[in-house]
Amino acid sequence: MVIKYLFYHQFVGVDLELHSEPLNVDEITSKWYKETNNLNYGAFITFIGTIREENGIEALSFDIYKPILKTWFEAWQKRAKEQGAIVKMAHSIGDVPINKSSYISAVISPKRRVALDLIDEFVEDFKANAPIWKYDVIDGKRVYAKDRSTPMSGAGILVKESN
Amino acid sequence: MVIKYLFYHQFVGVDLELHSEPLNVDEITSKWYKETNNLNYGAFITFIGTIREENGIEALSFDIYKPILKTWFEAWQKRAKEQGAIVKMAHSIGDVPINKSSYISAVISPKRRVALDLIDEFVEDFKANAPIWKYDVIDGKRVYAKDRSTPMSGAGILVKESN
Amino acid sequence: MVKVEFLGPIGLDSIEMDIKSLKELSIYMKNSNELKDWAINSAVAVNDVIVTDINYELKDGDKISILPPVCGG
Amino acid sequence: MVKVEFLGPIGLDSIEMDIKSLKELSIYMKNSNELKDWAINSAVAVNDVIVTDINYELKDGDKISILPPVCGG
Repeated sequence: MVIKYLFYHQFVGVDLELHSEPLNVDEITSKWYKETNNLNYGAFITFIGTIREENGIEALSFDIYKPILKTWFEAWQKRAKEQGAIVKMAHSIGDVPINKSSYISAVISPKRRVALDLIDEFVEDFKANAPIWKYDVIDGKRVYAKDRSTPMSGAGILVKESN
Repeated sequence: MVIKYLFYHQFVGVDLELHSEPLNVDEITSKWYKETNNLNYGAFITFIGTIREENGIEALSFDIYKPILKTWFEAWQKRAKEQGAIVKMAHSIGDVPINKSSYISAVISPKRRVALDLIDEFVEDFKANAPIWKYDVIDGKRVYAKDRSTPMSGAGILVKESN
Repeated sequence: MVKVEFLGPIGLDSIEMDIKSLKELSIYMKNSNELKDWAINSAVAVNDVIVTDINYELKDGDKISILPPVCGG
Repeated sequence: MVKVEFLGPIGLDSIEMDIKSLKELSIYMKNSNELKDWAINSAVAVNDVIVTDINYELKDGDKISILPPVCGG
């Protein structure tokens, strides 16, 4: 299955946006800060992921399955809300060259402790369970980053013995 | 002791800057991201502290003792460096009104785990040990935020029985 | 009939299958040279909800998604 | 002679004292109505380095800083 990505910024849900190009870090973080600036939150944390030069790659490339990303993100919105916090996320689809950003997440909360705990849990769960697949781009070819990928929660169901 | 603050941005050390006004969040975070963008770090985390409306205050105000802030920060630089990471910090001196930012810190590291751990430890140690004093500004008057303040590590030495 | 989508790096087109349970899908994938390795480490969603019970019964028109190991960011 | 600075909210001017140890400073502060409460919860630096030994001996020209409870951010 070959997927062709058009140039777009798509809001999959409130506070979840996908971009068909590398992320504009200044623009996105500035927008998020402004959006929440008058809501009386004291702590605003952003995590920005940038493509590193490693193993001779020229870029990384990403596939995303949007329906389940949306469900996953909405569960996080609910969890954040229960603690009085907001989560936000942006991710690129397709190729992102070295030194460009592919991923930004943010947690905004009234006080620092909730924000510090949530950013850690949010980013780690993102790595483990967001339905996003990463490929090394070497000599223009996409190679699935199998060794760095993690089976999602619930993986292996198809080879389990049934009860 | 009345301290008059002139308008300035002062670099107390590399990656530690003090401002005589509220922090310009976009400008500072954008500058930090650019400064480190080509150094092949994968994770960039910022913590932004914003003044909340609380207890009828119109602003918070800060005193800083620079020599010990510098020493404290340099110890953190060393600790971060041992883990291949960089720390950065900006803080305001004097009054910062509601909804403006007084404090930004950042951790930049090759991979996410170090950055997530360090931002937590760095911010918590900042709250506990950075020589900064906070005042509520109510009706133009500065009132020491005694109840929210924490004795520094080593506090109480003057009332300890000697061995 | 249900539709089965193979996401991300699996790189196969969707197929339509006449199956009533995930067990039948499991048997199909374990017997396919192209799919048996993916069966081991993939999660499964039915109508975009992750399913963890192999005895889950399928209904006509269900969309099944096979989700191989992930790595966002 | 040493110089003693009272930082932040203590709000007192620096003083010069003829003392040889932090113990003597401790006695002075505990006997001052304005300073006795600060003695309980303040940290102490000599020449901008936090000191945790009350037996620390002072030298002529040392700068002592009294650091009350902090709250940055």
